[in-house]
Amino acid sequence: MSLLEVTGLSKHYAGRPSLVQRVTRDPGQVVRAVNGVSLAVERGEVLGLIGESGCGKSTLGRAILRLHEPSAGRVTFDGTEVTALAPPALKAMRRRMQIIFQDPYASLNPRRTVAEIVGLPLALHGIASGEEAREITARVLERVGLKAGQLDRYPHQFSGGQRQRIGIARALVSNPEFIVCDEPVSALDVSIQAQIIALLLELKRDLGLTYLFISHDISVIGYLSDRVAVMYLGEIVETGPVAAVLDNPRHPYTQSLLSAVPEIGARRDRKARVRLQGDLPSPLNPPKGCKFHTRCPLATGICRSAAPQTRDLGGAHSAACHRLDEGLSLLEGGR
Amino acid sequence: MSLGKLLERIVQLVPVLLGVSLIVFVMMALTPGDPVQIMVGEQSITPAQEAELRHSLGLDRPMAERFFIFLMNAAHFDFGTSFYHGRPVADVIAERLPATIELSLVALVVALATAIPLGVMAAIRKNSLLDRVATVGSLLGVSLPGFWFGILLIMLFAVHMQILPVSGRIGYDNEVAAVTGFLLIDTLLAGDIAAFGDALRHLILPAITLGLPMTAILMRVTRTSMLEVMRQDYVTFAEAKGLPRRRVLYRHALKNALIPTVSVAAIETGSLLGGNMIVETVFGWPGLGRLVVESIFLRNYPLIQAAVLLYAVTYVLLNFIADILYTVLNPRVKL
Amino acid sequence: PALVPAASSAADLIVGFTLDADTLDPANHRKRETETIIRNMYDGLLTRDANMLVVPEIAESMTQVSATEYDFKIRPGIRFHDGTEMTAEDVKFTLDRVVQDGGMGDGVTSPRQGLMGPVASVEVTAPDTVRITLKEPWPILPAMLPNQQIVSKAWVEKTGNEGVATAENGTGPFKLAEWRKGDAVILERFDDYYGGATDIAPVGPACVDRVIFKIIPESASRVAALLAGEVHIINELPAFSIGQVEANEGTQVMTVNGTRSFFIAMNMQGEYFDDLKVRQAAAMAIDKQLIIDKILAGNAAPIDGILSPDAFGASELPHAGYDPEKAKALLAEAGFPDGIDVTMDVEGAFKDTAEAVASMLTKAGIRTTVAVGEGAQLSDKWRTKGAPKSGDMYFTSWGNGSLDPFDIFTPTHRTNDRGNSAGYANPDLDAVLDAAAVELDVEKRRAMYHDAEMMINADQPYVYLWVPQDIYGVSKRVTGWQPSADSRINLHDACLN
Amino acid sequence: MSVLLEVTNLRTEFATRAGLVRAVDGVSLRVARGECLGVVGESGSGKSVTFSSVMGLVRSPGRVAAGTIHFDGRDLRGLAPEEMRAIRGRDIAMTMQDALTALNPALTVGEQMAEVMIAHDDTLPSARGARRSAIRDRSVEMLGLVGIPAPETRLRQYPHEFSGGMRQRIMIAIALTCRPQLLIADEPTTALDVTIQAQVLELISDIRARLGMSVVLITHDLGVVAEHCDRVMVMYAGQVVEEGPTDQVIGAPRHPYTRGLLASIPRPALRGQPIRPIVGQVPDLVGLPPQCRFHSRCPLARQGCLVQVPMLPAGPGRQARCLRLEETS
Amino acid sequence: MTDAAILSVPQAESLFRRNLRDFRRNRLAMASLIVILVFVVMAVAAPLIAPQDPNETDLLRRLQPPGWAPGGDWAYALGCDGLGRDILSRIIYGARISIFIGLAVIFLATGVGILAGLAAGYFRGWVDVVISRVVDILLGFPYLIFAIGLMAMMGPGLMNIVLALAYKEWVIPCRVVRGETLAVRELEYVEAARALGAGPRHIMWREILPNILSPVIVISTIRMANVIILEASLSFLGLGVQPPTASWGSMVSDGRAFILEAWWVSTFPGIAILLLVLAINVASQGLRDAFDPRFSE
Ligand SMILES: Nc1ncnc2c1ncn2[C@@H]1O[C@H](COP(=O)(O)OP(=O)(O)OP(=O)(O)O)[C@@H](O)[C@H]1O
Ligand SMILES: Nc1ncnc2c1ncn2[C@@H]1O[C@H](COP(=O)(O)OP(=O)(O)OP(=O)(O)O)[C@@H](O)[C@H]1O
Ligand SMILES: [Mg+2]
Ligand SMILES: [Mg+2]
Repeated sequence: MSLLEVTGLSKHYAGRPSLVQRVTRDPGQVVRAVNGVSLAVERGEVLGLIGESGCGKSTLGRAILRLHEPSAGRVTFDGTEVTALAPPALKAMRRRMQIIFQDPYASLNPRRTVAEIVGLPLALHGIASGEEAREITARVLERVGLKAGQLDRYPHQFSGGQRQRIGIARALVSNPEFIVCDEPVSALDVSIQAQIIALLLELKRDLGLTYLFISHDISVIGYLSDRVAVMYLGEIVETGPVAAVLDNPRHPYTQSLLSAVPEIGARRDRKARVRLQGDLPSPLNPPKGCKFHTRCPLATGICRSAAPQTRDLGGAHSAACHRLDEGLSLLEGGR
Repeated sequence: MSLGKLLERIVQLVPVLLGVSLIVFVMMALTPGDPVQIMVGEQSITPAQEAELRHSLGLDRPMAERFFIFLMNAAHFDFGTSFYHGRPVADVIAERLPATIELSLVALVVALATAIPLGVMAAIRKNSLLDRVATVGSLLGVSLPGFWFGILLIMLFAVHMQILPVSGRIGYDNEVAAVTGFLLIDTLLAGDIAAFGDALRHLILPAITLGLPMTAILMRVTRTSMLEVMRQDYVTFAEAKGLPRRRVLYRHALKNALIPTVSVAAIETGSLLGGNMIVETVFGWPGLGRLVVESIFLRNYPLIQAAVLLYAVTYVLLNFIADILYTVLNPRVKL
Repeated sequence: PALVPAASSAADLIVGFTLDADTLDPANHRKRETETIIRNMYDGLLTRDANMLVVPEIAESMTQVSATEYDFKIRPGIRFHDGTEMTAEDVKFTLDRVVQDGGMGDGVTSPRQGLMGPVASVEVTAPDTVRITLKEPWPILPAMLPNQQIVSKAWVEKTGNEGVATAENGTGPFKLAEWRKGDAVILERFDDYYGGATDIAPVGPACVDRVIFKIIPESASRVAALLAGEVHIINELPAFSIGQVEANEGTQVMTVNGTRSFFIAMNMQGEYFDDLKVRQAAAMAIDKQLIIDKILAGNAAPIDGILSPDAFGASELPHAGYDPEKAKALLAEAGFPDGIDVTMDVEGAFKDTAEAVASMLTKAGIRTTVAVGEGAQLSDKWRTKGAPKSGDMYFTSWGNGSLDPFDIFTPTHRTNDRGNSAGYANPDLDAVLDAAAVELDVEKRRAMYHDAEMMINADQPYVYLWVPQDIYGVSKRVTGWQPSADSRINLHDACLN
Repeated sequence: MSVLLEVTNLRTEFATRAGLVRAVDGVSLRVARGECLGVVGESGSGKSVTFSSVMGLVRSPGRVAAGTIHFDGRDLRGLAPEEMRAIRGRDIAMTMQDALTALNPALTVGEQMAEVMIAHDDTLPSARGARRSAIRDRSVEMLGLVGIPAPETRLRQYPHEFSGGMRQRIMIAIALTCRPQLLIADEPTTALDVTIQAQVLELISDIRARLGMSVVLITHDLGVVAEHCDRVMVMYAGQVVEEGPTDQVIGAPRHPYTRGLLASIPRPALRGQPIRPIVGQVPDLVGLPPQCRFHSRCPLARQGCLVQVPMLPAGPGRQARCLRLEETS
Repeated sequence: MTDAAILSVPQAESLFRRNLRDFRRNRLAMASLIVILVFVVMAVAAPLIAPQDPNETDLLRRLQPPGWAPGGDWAYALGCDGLGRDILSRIIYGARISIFIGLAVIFLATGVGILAGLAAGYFRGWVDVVISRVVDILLGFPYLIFAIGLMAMMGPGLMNIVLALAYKEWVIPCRVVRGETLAVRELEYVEAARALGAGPRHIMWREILPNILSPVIVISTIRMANVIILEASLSFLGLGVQPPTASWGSMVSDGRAFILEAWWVSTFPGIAILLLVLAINVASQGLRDAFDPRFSE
């Protein structure tokens, strides 16, 4: 059994309906941030989640942890249905499931010292207090590449990368089993990023951690994930073992994503590139049919009218596209 | 602003008005002091005559019945007859209301017009002489009560310099047809510039006196939030665009900094309406505040009840206006 | 600085006045200030001169027909401001409106009904004669009649009560030009005025073109307006401002003996003041003259009974004199050698004086705490009409506009009466007061009140303090005007240079 | 190529509670006309502060303590605030690191675009109507240029109504409105997803080519530098440690820090192999002794490294701040 | 992994001490603190300091001008009031009442306001609706009616004054706190705390409150002046401090009648209020700056 199982998870944000809307039962505007997502993460595995900004990656991560109450669907963690837990049990569960945030600026309380921020779970869960807590906190700080001497500093005294390490330390301090890493390295520069990745891998190995690793950096995902899920507009469009997806992307969106990655040693004019038109459509008003059809170079009539089913491509690789077979060679065909 | 939200506001007003009415009734019931005895005062009256008077004022009915009658009539905007004026309360209040509103609005304008630039300047030159003088001055404004400043201003401008009148709303040679009840508007409607000037001269001292404590508070709030906003990235970016300093300060920083100022102003304006009794007394200003206070001491129940409802409606209205202003200042907020 | 009146023409006489009129309906108010304003537009059957002498006004003459019947002959040729002629029917209508239950129509009874005492009926007995019939003898009817002003029957019936409240149609020297509610009442001369009371010279239309009652509730602002030349007469000039007004070259101070007696009620049902010695001690502990000199700037007359020295029936009384040592001795005699601790209730407006009194009492062993309270609550507490009282002392006052003892003596001293805050009960006194109320023989009546004053002076249910003068600040440009003890401001004869 | 921007020995300090932070310590750099200079380096290495100093935007408690900044022949440090204002936004434009907070939430995008033109463009017609339509046309053109669909309606919207990538592009559009000679793009693609990142970077490159503009591209993504920049400058702890043509620096890094940086880039190809990050961390910038700042993390460090190290030539057009250059060639 | 042996964990207390040191370096704030201390000492040691008996009336000295003015007497340095009592001594004794009332009301009101505002802003929903409507009712209701009613129910007494004033005051911090809470609760660090298992109490107190405190402090310290003055209007109704006890507010308001003739009666106690409020304002601002990490300079 997988450590984490997500079935049909949806998260819809509704604006607060006005009185008239409530009387007329008009739901008002709804953002369908996550729409019927199913996935599983095995213990000790890293599932990489990639996708465009605003496609719902963070929302999915938060819905899994019930930081945002899911609108529909089920999340099961280690046999316990998280979506059914009452508050006290949920609190206990939070020692086991943690999150590292995307924004190193907003995710640290500017009025609290590093010691308070990182030591918070210790106090909350009664793990340690006083000098002992400081000691533990200091250790974790050292572990993420900060100094014990910085315990009493405030977040604003650190650069963005250093702040992110504080956030990581905070997630690590309660010894969780599962961590949602919401772009934890995207604000870090390369040398630190490597340290963090090495650290996360080391922690995974030492502590048997499991990650849902959200990133838009395909190199990072490719380096540390076991499996990859590609998300577009609230839905998973392609999943599979990392090698299969990266080397043999089947969904046109995945293909364009991969071709956009800047690479050392590959000069811009030498590289084949699938250029997408425009931006992500608004989740307030998602396109009918295949959600990618507005930007897809291969879109045809069927794409505009019917949502594609997820198709198994063998080897645990699956994708949701009407034109899987034609799209095979988009990269070559585009050049 | 949708119709729905407007309706919702109006519906929300109902419990407030009910609560306010109920509290007035309960307060009046609990508070000793008999309107008839106060009205008769020291003059001779036989018990029969007294009972007759009580009956004619409707005071011989039980409290609950009076409350019910009041509610029923208030629903038709009938607030009964004032014990002292021999006329409908609504008329008596309506005669005084424009003066109060006019004074309060001008005071508000005076307060905003001085508080905002002062607050901005104090924030820009934090700890400068100007900042300190403004701080001390603003605290002076709240430390000494209205009558102190009022009399001081009268002695200075009316008695010694004789350039402004001591009291009243307009001179007695100016006859103005009442259209709106706001003299500044009515004189202009009548095209009588001299009368307009005269009305304005009468307004200056009371408006300054009334606006002073509010100026003090608004200045502090503006200064504080201005300091906060000046640290924001978008202010730096505006600087990076090479915009004129004035534009950076007033368009970029101030517009955001005004958000708390507006909400505090809304709260304080409520107290302007209710709390200008002293200013009305000192300047012989024919406003509602004086009338209501007199009525309270005289236990003129119908007038008190109507006035209290009026205050509540005004207050909610002001907050509504503040909310609209909010959306102008802060487009992220939707009504 | 030069005193230039701001924004008003030379012939405007402006009065800086404490309170606006509540209404202009002569039958529908209970406030002196309202009456002061109304009285310049409306005349009464009778009026008072500056010395409080009651003289005929609209009435040509008054005849007492019997103990309970009075005839009033109406002066001919008096016109209302709307030009119609005033008749005896108007007089009857006016008085009926006040006297009868529901007399104002719509089941509304005039709040002034009580001022007309036991009036039974008003009849027109001849085209120019009105007869007032009383249920029982009431000697003060003439003294009370100046308080009722004659309205036009036709006009009142036409405009209705609400109309009468905001407009006027009187027979007085001024007619209403504009009422800016809360701000000013602007009156202009009524050129067809019949001239007013013949006993008060000069007779004829008013002197000034316009009279403006400008409402300035704050004393300091009223004084400032006078000093600035914005107003010409101000009422309720605070005693401590006298110097300032006198020092100013264009203004002067005018005073008139007031009609309000100040006193301290001592709760005779309480634990200390049931003892005469304690009450006497309190009276001796207070240096009235010092307070009058210092706080009231000398503008008050000390009293030893309830009556003002100017009131009917007032007479020389023995006075306790200021003697704190004797006060202490009396306390000791009463069984309180260590003094007593008491509380004195007072309204905020008189806190200052009450504190001065309290500190004097304290020095004499009656350790007094001043408790400031709101007027309505205090009168609920102290004017209990016989119900048990809580509290020790009550610093208060009682007005006596008519200067007739009936109005002040009975309510404050008769057993269980409205204003008997001391809880004083003396059947002998009650008998004297009841008899005096209906006694028609002036001299007998005067003697009865003298007896009554002697009784209360001996029993000392109250510490009688003083009757302050009414103080006015007046521009020296005003001539022909004098303050009046009933605190009316009659501007008929006032002129402005 | 002529030099557009030349900075020598720039030192910018922040007075903090902990002491004086030398955020930028002796940085020298040149940007030629039409060139794209990549600036990479550790977080907190002083990339942003260096260019804030160039823009004259260092705010209290910071101050530019020493150095010269010459732009197009003018000494920027000697300019009066008003003169500097005239240069900012017109001749040198900057986009900020965080697009989400850099646009004013209370003003429409149109207004935020128009104000730059009003502030700097003397060629705008003076008649009100004509002026307004000229401004609008130019705003529409700029938004179109950065690929925002339906620019006319978008102008009336507020920043929160745009996606992050769009905001980043709007910020670039604002920066480019006055056709500056130099664009300083401070991490324009951080937090952007790759397809948008590619769009934005290509946009900058396109415009650079079209306008002959110089660009300083601050980034921590060496891949971005490799694809877009002519020259690269690597910063570490407030100093420039290596500088030269991109291909050479990335192909054959000479400074141990640059080498470490390249070695620590995760690549899918290296799956399963341990990554080799540079050990240790950036030194605290407070009270640093005048010696090689990388020595505590440097695999080549010796006792002799504990001295102040100048920039040394490291090949044609290249310099590096290391005493062990011979060991890295 | 780093070797544990080289871990040197600094002592936690140093933080507070550093903040304190920063505060001490702020000279203006220190001066204010000294002014506050002087006032407090004045209040505590009033009998030792006051030159005269504050309640000793002497009508012969009624409205005697201050020492330097003609007719003044330096034994009564700031002049005398309407009953000839020494104003300076009354200011000194009045400090006891006024400082107590000012501080007690502000602390109570701010405390209640913060609790209610946090609850309304954080929980939203019906909690917000109820609290907001109550605030609306109270703000839209003329205070005088309440004061008279409270007087009838509670009578005089120091604690009752505090309650009566706090009743009116709490709504203002409440409104401010609610508004700010609504904004801050959406920030990621709040979410982070929730993710760590923090309950509402922790989030409200530790995460949100410290970040919204500064506008509350500014408003509260200013309103303190108002509270001290308002006390006088209550005493006029019989709810406040009863005579002859001196309080600054009632001294200011007693002087109202004489303001033209004897300006000193209400002006000097007004200046005392000003000084106290100014000092508290500057000190609290200094305190806030010293303890606000972002203000570090
Ligand atoms: N609290 C919220 N209320 C309403 N809409 C929301 C809320 N949070 C997120 N959304 C919307 O849900 C969608 C998905 O957002 P989410 O933050 O999950 O995207 P993401 O994939 O993490 O993007 P990024 O890469 O930019 O972090 C977006 O359209 C966003 O606007
Ligand atoms: N306002 C400030 N107060 C104190 N120190 C500051 C301030 N701003 C910047 N610093 C310090 O200056 C140094 C350089 O910061 P800078 O922002 O230039 O780094 P950066 O290279 O842009 O990093 P990043 O990649 O994280 O943006 C950092 O060590 C930082 O701590
Ligand atoms: Mg996200
Ligand atoms: Mg930076």
